[in-house]
Amino acid sequence: MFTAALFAVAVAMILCLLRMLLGPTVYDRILALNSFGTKTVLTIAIAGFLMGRPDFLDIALVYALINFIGTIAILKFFEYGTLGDESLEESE
Amino acid sequence: MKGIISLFITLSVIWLLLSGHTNPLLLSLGLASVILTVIIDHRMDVVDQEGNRISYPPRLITYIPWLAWETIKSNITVAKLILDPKMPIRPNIFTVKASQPGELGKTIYANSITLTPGTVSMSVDGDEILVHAIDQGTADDLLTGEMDRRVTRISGEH
Amino acid sequence: MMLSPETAILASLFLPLAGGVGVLLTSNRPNLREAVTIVTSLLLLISVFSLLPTILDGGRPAVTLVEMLPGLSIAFKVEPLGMLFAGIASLLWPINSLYSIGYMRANNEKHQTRFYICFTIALSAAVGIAFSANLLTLFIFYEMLTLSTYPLVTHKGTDDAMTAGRTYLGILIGTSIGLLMPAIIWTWSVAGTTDFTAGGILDGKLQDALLGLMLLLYMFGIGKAALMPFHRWLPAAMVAPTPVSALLHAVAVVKAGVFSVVKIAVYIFGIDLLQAQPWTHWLLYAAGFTIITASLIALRQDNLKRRLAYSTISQLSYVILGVAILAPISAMGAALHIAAHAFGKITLFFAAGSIYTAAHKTEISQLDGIGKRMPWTMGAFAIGALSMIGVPPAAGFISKWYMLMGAFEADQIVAIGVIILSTLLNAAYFIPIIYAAFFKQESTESAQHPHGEAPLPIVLALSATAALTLLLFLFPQVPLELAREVVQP
Amino acid sequence: MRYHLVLRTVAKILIPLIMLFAFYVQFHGDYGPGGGFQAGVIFSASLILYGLIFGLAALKQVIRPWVVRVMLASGVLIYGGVGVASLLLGGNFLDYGVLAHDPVHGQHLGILLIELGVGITVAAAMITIYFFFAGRKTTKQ
Amino acid sequence: MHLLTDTLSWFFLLSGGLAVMIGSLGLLRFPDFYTRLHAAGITDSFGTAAILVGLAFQAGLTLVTVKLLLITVFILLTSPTSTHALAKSALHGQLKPLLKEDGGASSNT
Amino acid sequence: MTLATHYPILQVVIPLLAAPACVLLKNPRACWLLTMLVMLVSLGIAGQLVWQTSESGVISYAIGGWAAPWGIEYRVDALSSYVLLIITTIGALVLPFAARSVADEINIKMQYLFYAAFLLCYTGMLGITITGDAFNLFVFLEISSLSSYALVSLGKDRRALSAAFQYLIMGTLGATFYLIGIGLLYMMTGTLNMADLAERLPAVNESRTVLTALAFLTVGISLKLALFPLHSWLPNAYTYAPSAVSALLAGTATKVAAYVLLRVLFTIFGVDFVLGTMPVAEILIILGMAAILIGSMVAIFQENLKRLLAYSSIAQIGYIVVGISLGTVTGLTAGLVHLFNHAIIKSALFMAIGCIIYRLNSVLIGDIAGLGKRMPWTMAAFVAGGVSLIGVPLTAGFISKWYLVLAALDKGYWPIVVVVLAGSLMAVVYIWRIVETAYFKPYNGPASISEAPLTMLIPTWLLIMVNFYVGIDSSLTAGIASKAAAQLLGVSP
Amino acid sequence: MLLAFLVVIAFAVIHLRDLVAIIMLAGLYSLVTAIIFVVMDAVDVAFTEAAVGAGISTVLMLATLSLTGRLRREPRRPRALIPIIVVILTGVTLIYGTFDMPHYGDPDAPVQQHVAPRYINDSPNEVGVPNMVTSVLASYRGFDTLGEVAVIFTAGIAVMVLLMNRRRRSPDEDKEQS
Amino acid sequence: MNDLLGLYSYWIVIVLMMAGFYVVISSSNLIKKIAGLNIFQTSVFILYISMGKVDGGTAPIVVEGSSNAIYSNPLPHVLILTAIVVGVATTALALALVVRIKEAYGTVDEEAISESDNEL
Repeated sequence: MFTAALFAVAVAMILCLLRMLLGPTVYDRILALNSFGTKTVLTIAIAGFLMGRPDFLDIALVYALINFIGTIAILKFFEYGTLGDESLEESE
Repeated sequence: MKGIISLFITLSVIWLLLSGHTNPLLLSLGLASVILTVIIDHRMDVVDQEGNRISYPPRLITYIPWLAWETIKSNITVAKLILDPKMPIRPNIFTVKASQPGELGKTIYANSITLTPGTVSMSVDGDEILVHAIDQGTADDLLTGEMDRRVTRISGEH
Repeated sequence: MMLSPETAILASLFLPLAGGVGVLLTSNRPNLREAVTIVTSLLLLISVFSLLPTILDGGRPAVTLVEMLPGLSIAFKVEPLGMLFAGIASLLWPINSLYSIGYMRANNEKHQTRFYICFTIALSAAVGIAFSANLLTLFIFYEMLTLSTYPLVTHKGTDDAMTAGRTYLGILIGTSIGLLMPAIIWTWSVAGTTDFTAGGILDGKLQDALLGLMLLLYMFGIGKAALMPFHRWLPAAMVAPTPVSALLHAVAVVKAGVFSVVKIAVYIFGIDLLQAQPWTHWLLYAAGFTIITASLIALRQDNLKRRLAYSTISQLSYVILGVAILAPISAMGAALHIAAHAFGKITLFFAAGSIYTAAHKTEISQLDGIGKRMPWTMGAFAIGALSMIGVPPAAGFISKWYMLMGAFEADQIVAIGVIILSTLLNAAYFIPIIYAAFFKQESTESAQHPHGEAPLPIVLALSATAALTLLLFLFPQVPLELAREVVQP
Repeated sequence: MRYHLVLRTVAKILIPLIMLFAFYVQFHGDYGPGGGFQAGVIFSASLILYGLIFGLAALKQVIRPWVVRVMLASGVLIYGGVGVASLLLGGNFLDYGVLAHDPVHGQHLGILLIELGVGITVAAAMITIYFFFAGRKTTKQ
Repeated sequence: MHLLTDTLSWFFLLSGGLAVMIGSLGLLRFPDFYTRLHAAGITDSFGTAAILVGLAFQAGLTLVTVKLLLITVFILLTSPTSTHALAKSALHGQLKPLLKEDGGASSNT
Repeated sequence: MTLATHYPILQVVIPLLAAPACVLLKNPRACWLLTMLVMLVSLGIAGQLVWQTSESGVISYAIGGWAAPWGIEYRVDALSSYVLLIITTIGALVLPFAARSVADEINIKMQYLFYAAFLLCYTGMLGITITGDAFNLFVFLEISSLSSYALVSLGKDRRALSAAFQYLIMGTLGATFYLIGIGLLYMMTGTLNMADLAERLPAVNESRTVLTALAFLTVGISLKLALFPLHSWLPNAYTYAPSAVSALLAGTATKVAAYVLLRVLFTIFGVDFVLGTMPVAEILIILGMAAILIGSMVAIFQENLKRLLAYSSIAQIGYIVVGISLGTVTGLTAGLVHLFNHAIIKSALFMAIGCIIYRLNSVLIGDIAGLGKRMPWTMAAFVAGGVSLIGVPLTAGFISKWYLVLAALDKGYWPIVVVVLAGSLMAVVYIWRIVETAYFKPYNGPASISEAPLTMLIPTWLLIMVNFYVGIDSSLTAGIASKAAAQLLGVSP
Repeated sequence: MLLAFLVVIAFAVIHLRDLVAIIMLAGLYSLVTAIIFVVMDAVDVAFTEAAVGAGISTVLMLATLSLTGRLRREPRRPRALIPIIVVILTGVTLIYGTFDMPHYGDPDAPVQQHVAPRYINDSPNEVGVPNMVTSVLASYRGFDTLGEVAVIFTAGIAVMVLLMNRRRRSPDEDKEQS
Repeated sequence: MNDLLGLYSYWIVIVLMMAGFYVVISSSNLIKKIAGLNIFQTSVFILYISMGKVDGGTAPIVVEGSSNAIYSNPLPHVLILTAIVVGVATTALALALVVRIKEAYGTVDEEAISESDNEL
């Protein structure tokens, strides 16, 4: 059962990876990356159960979190070209 | 002050749930952690002049199941679109009105729109939310305004 | 004498250096500075000669300064040959100092302080070479001599001087590190010591070709001996002020070279070993070749100092030849020739400098009739030249005589031929100068620039050396005694 | 990104949670995966998130650069201090066994303390790095 | 009881897996960025929640469940936010959406 | 438990903890004082360790109280105490020098960071030297590397940045190779402790994995060592770094890498294996000889003094490697003696150059014309160092070359002798160029140039004095070195 | 399977020109690596790799990119030959080295037989911490960890050194000195 | 054959390592180089971790209750934790350097940098 779910997620990951590689725009890539991250969370959660050690969920949680921050960072980079203060950028 | 207390309580509960250890050492460390977090959060509030958002509109309980159901429904709709070899999508963009008074409400509304596949909120501008819909059908569901009403109801006067 | 031999050794080494410091301290007051130089040179003379009686009595005082590695030390040991060399150098230094003062002042040379300091260091190095007890010490002072004379060579600071300085340094350092150093290391690894030992240390350690190779390394490694093809530095060094050429490139430096050659041949290889090994006989031919070739080149030089330089090259090879003949008596001749050539050649250089100072002439073709204006100078020049050729009553005769005797004794036809031929060549390049100076008419151009004799210090100095040349012929006992001690310990 | 309403609101909810989670990871490294290093990273991540959304200047008001600097140094000092303390108490360097009467208890205490040191330094280092990267102006192409 | 939770867990896991797969397929198939957002939404919303809930049923009432729910909440909170931010950013970045007038099947952007 | 038993750990921990203290202090002067104090204490401890090892042999210190293969062990033997002495000596002498030069070259606001990084770099090198654990070595290697990248980048010229980056890439690759090598060894033996590794390796000596590990370790360390042809990072890094950094790095960084090479080749693998099974030694000898020739050759043509010295360093590293790879006690002694001597010489030379920079703000050969008059002491120090680099007797350089040549002759490798002498000859050329310019060319710089301040001159001259001292009386260095060499090879001294 | 993912990503990195894509792929690489770590029982490592490789590194790279611009110049000449030779040489050496390695997961490998059993069997009693990684990290090899902290500290200092000054100062940086 | 099967995962890891290595030494863009370095190092980490794995083992965190669980070797994990930290420290430093290089040279391309260095 876990295996089946794992398999499904894995297939999904391949598809995501493809989208990631294909692009064509950066936003597509970011989307794929974000989606991939979510699937990674799932994979780890399921893998933990599969291996009988469900207490690894902390990792999954960290993933979810990092994934979010990473995406925000990338977006901020694209929208403003800086990760610091936008105002700094504008004042120049 | 009220915000701080509610944050404190929330965090303490979450700590206990996460930790699962009840020896004095970890409990006291937990208390310290919670207090530190609250302090830092409070500093942030002072800096950005926004209150913290942890609060409990009581009617959230009724909203979530409804939202879940809506999500499942639209999931199926979009899944059909994906699996349809012809892919009969008709993407369009429109605005809906967000009648919630507070920012939290608008956020919940915007996220709810996004959470239900088929519609994605693209921008929140004052009272208006710009929405991208994949299909006329999903757009129409949103345009009925039911979601808006429900969110307004739960978010109250915050 | 009140000095103990050991103290005298150290004193001889450090006196010049102390004098150098003194010169540095008095650099602002030329008179005082030069007085310091003179006093130092005299003190050195005393301390070196205080060793002479001990040596003649058969004493061999020794001092070990430091031991860097087990069996590898800086040590000194005075033996007759070293005594001879040190004696010559220290004897000529006061005279040269006198000369320098006259020369440098008259020509308004710059950097005089540096000049005198380097001189003191060079002298110290020369004494160090003379007294060294092992190859390493020899090497160190050898290098010290090279480095300390470099500033003297490039004294003028012109581009020409710098280029010449590079040639000078390049050949001397190159040969010493590239050839001499490996030879020393090789010796050490073969014999386990580098001490100069009577009878040599290599006997039974190396055979045939390897021994020949070792000798090759040594002989060419000592670039200061100016064995062809490593002779170019000597003419190059002639850009230096004349006192430098005189004391260093007629006496200290080049003699350090041939002295080392003799010392290595005698104390590292041992005459007997060299005699027994056919592989080492090439040296004779190399020396002979150098003598003849250098003489031929000297013939074609118009610049006086350059001619003298090539003459020096050729004369140096006499010493090597004397060793290479491999007869004890010729080795004695070689040792004696170190002294004879020193006195003779320094006289010649003094004369050249004197001419330059007084008449600003450097070319031989300009010297017509100069003997009338500068009788003392040219008289001394004539004595020096006779000594070079080997004509009595000059000292060169005795040394050549001994060499010739040795050559006959050893049946070295080649050597005999070389000596005779070169004597003719020597005559061929010196006699015309003397002839022109005394018997030719002054050119009109020169006549328009009348000049007299050089300044008094110069004249005094060159007269003294000329006199020494003659004296050495008349009283050769002391050097002969020392030379005999070398070959018959 | 201040005017980005949704982001701002959600971030305000998330930041305390992330921070608390960081503390949880810090103190539960004994029982599950995690420890000082991961906690430090997560903690700094929460602050970086704040910086991303509310701007660097705001973040620097929340947590002053000198505080970060002191944290950066004090983490190492705490760690080293534990080592020196154990040395002074008669053990070898970093021998936590001597920190308490019972060696196992001492080990526990020692690990807790050094993990704290690790966490503080890592968090401070990450924030420092973010400060300096984000605080630099863009160059013109 | 055991059977019931197992069955429920089965159901959620499988449907979640299915949703994730379909969503990713959509991610690949849809013609332009904005439409792909919707496809990703399937994965993020239903797929994730379903799988995590399915796992929660397996775990029973333990700390694990709490953590699972925490993750679920977290993802449900963050993923629409990032999607929204993405869309906004893309709009800001002058990426023109493909609208129905353009017809669906042509290649993107 | 007296304090003396803790010397090994204190040696590393004191500077390590001083670094954050510097960050807290922030005042440049206070930082300098603290750093100076630490350096002196370190020097004292290193001296103590040398003494202790000579008294009682190998000192082992179990950190955390965990016995060796399980915990991390600090292990001080003759070799490591010798290298510790080198590092601490250089450190203690570079720092007084640094005070002025740093104040001159580095923004006052960053000086406390400079001292912290300096201390970390120093700590890293001490840690590498003292540790008995292969992985711990990697950690400290990175500490010293990272801080030295930062230190190099502090140079004024913008090329300092690209130099630091190049250094970083090469250094990290080297460290990663080292990591791979250690990983493979760990895989085959299950341990990371060097002594334990040495014990367990013979059992799996035949395996291809171990051979690969040897190859990777050697390449990785060679990168750090800047052994030809992996030297490309070194000239730039040394050239553009601030003078105090150049002096420290030139004196110590490559020396420590050489030490690591020794440890890996002789302690971990053992001389029989390294010399017997694979042509590692042969390859290293050839590379070392190439380094000597090419490094010296390139140095001749440099116009920038620091660059010239950097290339000379490459050549000198060649000498060290050749000595080490001979695998005999004499050869190893030669390598070790040169380790010390070159450290002293190069630091002194770079400090002399630091003096020149301080006054002249230039390091081009053309600009030092006639400087011998203006800055007599500085230039005299430079010449003295240069003479030692050539290997003139009575200087330290001579002793090491002498040993090296002897070792080569012992084995009958006469080409080495030729190369060594050729290298010396080329050294003459490049040193002479400087001497000639400084002393025999007219001065044409600004009129205000005078001698460097005493705080910079005295440390420089102290090093020069040490240089002459060990050149005249080599019993100290050669004594320890030969003991260390014998210990390393497992021969009774 | 997962490794295959990595191979694809790695080669994509070689091929791509867009720096942003490269950075994102590098992040992805870390993500997948972390999954592999979980599968290989290295949860702590996975935790760290997730936080660092996918999180911090990516953010840092983006920050750099935001300061340097994402345009990547086309290399004029692919100077590929020497690198390829070097890489192949290294790779072949490594593969040569694998032939005598213990198999993946082999419980009899030396790694499992020496040193490690002590950690596994005794650390719960000796150190009293259930997570063996923590007890090894903090106690048995605590000194490594001190070194690790020092490395991070160094990195912090190095970044400060590098990015502190040298440019026109903004008011913001002034405040920071307080 | 069985032998080879037991090793194939190592080979893939080696291929990965070499891919990263290739990026480092062949790319002229500094940022890409750093990315390559990350990949290279990460692959080395995988190599390490894979040696600690035991068939049928579980993560080295004591499972309460069961005393006969097989645990994987915790030591490589510890080592790699340290190595990861070192890696990220290196990356941060390298990136800071790149920023400065960009400011000083106006480019992050290695060839362009060496070109403008040579002009001086």
